[in-house]
Amino acid sequence: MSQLDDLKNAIKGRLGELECVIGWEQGYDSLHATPLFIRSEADLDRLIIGPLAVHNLVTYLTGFKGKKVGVVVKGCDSRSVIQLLNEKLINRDDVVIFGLCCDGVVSQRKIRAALPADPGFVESVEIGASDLKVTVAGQAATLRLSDVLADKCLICDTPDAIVSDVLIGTPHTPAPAASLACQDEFEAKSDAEKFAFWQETMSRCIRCYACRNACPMCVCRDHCIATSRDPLWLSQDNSPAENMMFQMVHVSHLAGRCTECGECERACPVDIPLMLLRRYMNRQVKDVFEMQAGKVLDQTPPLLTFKVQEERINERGW
Amino acid sequence: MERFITKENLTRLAEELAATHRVLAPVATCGTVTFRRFQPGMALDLHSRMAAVSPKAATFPQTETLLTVKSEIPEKKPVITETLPQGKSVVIGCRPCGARGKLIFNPVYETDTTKDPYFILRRDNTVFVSLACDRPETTCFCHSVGSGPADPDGSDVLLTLVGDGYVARSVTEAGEEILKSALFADAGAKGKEADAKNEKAREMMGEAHDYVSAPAKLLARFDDLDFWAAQSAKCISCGACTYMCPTCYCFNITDDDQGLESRRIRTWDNCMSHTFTLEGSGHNPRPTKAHRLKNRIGHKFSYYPDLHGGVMACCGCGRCIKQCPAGVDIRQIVKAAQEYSE
Amino acid sequence: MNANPYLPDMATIVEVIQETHNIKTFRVVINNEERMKAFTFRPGQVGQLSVFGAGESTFVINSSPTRKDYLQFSVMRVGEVTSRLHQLQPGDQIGVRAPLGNSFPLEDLKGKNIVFIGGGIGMAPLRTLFTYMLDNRKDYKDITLLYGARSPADLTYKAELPEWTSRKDVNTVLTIDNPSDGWEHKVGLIPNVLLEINPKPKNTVAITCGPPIMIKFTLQALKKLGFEDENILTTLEKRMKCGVGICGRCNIGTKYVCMDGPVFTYAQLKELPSEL
Amino acid sequence: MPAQDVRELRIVGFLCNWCSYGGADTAGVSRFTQPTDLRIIRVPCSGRIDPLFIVRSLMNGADGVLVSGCHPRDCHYAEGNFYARRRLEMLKRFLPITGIDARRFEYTWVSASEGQRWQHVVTEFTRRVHEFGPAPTFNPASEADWNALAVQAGQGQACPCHG
Repeated sequence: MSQLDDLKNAIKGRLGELECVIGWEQGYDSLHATPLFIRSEADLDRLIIGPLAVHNLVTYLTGFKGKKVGVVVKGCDSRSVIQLLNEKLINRDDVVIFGLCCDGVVSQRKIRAALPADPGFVESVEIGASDLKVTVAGQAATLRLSDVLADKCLICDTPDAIVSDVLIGTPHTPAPAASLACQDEFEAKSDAEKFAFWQETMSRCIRCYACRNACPMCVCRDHCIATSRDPLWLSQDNSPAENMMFQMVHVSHLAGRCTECGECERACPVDIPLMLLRRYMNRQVKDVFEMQAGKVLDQTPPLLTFKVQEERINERGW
Repeated sequence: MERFITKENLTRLAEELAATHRVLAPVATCGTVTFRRFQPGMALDLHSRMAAVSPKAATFPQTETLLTVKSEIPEKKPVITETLPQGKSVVIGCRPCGARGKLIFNPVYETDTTKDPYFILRRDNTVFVSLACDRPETTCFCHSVGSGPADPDGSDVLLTLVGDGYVARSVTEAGEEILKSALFADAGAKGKEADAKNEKAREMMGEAHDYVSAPAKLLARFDDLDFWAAQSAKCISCGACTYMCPTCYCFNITDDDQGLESRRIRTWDNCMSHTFTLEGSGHNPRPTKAHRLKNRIGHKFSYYPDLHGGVMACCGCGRCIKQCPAGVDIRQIVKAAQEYSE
Repeated sequence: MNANPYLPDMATIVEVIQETHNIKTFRVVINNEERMKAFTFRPGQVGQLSVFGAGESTFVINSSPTRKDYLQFSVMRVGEVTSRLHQLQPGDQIGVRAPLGNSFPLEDLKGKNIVFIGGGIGMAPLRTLFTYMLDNRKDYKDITLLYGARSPADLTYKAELPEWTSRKDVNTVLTIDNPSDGWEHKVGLIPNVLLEINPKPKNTVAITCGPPIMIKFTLQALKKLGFEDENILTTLEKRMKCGVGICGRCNIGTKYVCMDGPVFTYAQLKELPSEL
Repeated sequence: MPAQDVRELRIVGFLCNWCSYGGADTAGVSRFTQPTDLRIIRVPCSGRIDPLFIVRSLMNGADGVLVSGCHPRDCHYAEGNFYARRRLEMLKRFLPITGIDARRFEYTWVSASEGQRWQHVVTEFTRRVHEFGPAPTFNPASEADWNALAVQAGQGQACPCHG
């Protein structure tokens, strides 16, 4: 039986006790998936998994407070579950986790760049074991999956769900790259270059807050300080400085909590490379506190605790 | 008037106009295409993909300063200065759907009793040079909302790609002025080719969906919160759809305080945001994303057409579908309401 | 109003009255004398007050058009703008955009019995019409005012209450939710007191404003008393920005509270989708 | 820096009420000469300082931000500065990715009795900020700068930053 059939059977067995199970189905065209809220066995027919199932569905969990739901997670998504559990933002008894052993998901941006025409003109998609056959605007193209994998998959060391009630598929032995070339390249730039980069990039931000709302760890939702007038952290003015300020708010509030699922960057309608900021902050957290968010259950987020003697913080004796 | 302009000369034209106008044109950065203030030396990107954000900022900027207030010390007498928009603008290379967006604004921003001077000034001083689409994307549905891939409504000049350039047709007098530039040549027989292309693009769109029953059917679902909860389940309640929409015209007004000077600014607002209708008392008539999505879709496909002669407040560009982080499809939701049976 | 609908008139606060612990009444005069002199409005209409640097909020004009020395607004301190407003003193400058919205159907009310039912700050919009009617007393038949608040301290317009309760040509009934020392008027929730007063629906219009929960039960009481939907008036409140029907947030379906309202009959409300 | 020599810069100081504010006071009472660029904001505890106070200051045009609290283990509220230390360290380490010079921000510990130390800290930090000069503004300052930004934006599809 295929991984999808196994998953469907597993969900079928638990559906009765659940408000719904959150998975994926095909979206508005054959190249895009969209979240699916499975409430009946009939809905199960639409369930899909695979490289197009990009969304981190854990984002929806906090919206079901007090109800028992199921969620299908990839390895990276399961880190978000762990982090939410660690912060007591969801109740373990209220979630049934259908974990996947994931072979990676695509980056729609890389697909867009690799196709001979805009993916908006897609006619058909065939998903193979190691490639995608796409017909777009009458032209056929074969994309190697490894070429269009999301950045997060290239450095992924948790392809299999690390917390689950049911684990579907064959576990992997991950062999992640040590770092991403794009990240290294950017970090090597001078302060002035980086500053100019963000000025330019933030001038195309429209502050739609898709990055925030797609984030599984942004649990304040309707009560975000970004939209508060009192205290006033941000002006409504859509200037680069205010837009950047919001990103600083987002990164700060995610310090030691970001599970690097990449949803903020994926959600951005104007393709702002937000993960440059997130990955950098996460590395600082790892260097100083020797931990990564969402990897270990029952771990306190580093900024909610302290040590009297911090081994890795220089006390700056001046 | 019908003329022809090569791709190269179109860039030249943009450069020429940039001397006297604020030119907005699609420009590629970081794998995305957005409308930018065009400067000589920049490359136009009319074809790689439709701009992520619509060109509505040309007539309705994301931030518009309505007035500035200066407080004089010690009398504390504030002096108000009205800051009406100045100068002329040209949008080059938007799609017909993008240019059409402002038509939806008209009956709201300019009525017998109320005239919004900021929008009206910008609208009357902006020329839209649109490019007809040669094939539909999977998210396009302009033909279902009374438009089409070569719809001239809202544009001043309509370009159609033919060979290494564009057949340019003026739609308005302002457009005719643009075509007087020496950069344009005689279109010759290319006009016929353009017609054939536009016709073919229209055919490729397939059958249009009929939205005539949508206003009544959506209203019938108003109190059915279960329906809206199901339709909004995957929505993450962000503002990507509203901010990229050519027709979404709702705004916020806030004061930006800088000591003795403050600016009253009008900014794009988003009906999917909790604060949109949050009242001072803490009461919110639209407390959940289900309520808010209901209003967003109701406004476009029910309330607006009811008030304004059946015209949908949508130009079918599909940005809200394509750019939605969760893949919410407005077409499906309206259809679900239309096909709903008790 | 200016040709630019967003441009406020500068105005001076001439008097501030502390009504309750969180409600102040501001009396305001537009600086431009001619514009102040020419200023006309109808009871029920609202205005936008600006505290520059903080923003704008909507309040009903609660002075009567028959008393033209100033415009009066009562403001409950709940948010950013109202907090800043509460800090202002006589002589301070604010911006005014008014009048906005529709008004009470004065012509239709002539020759009718009127029952006012106000709760808490909901008395503000009623005060306009009430004082207008006192100034044109002969045009109306019996006038009843039922005004309730949580406690005596929460009653606004205390300076006017003695006049209102002592006048022979109106029947003023005051009520508070719970008994309080020294309170000489009624005790009880507004809808219950209304049933007790038992106004006759014939040739009578009921006009009510107050918190949503009070409105809900008051409407039920009025129906019980036999009032027709067309003869019940209320005024609504929504978050507003432009005040001229453009910014798109105060709508209930196709109706914009800033343009089609704030005054609605119960019959009209029933026609609207339920989103209050 | 004395105001007569060079133009003063805008340096914002967040000082805890119990130690560093006292330390600054001690320095003043003892008449230790200090540069005048620092504008002090007194907070109850370094633990009260949201790192975003610092970011907001920098984004609003501060040329430098100095935070000072009680020495670790000496917090008036027992552990406020332990939390502060973690937060401030994270911010300090994070700033480089934004292109904001991290040396424009510094945090340190000064007790109420350390007037001399306060003098040293504030003099050193002010000298350092003066070395860098005024901070660049994030929003382009002029129409020409905005135009330059637009040209920079038009560099085409090639972008090394993400996939």
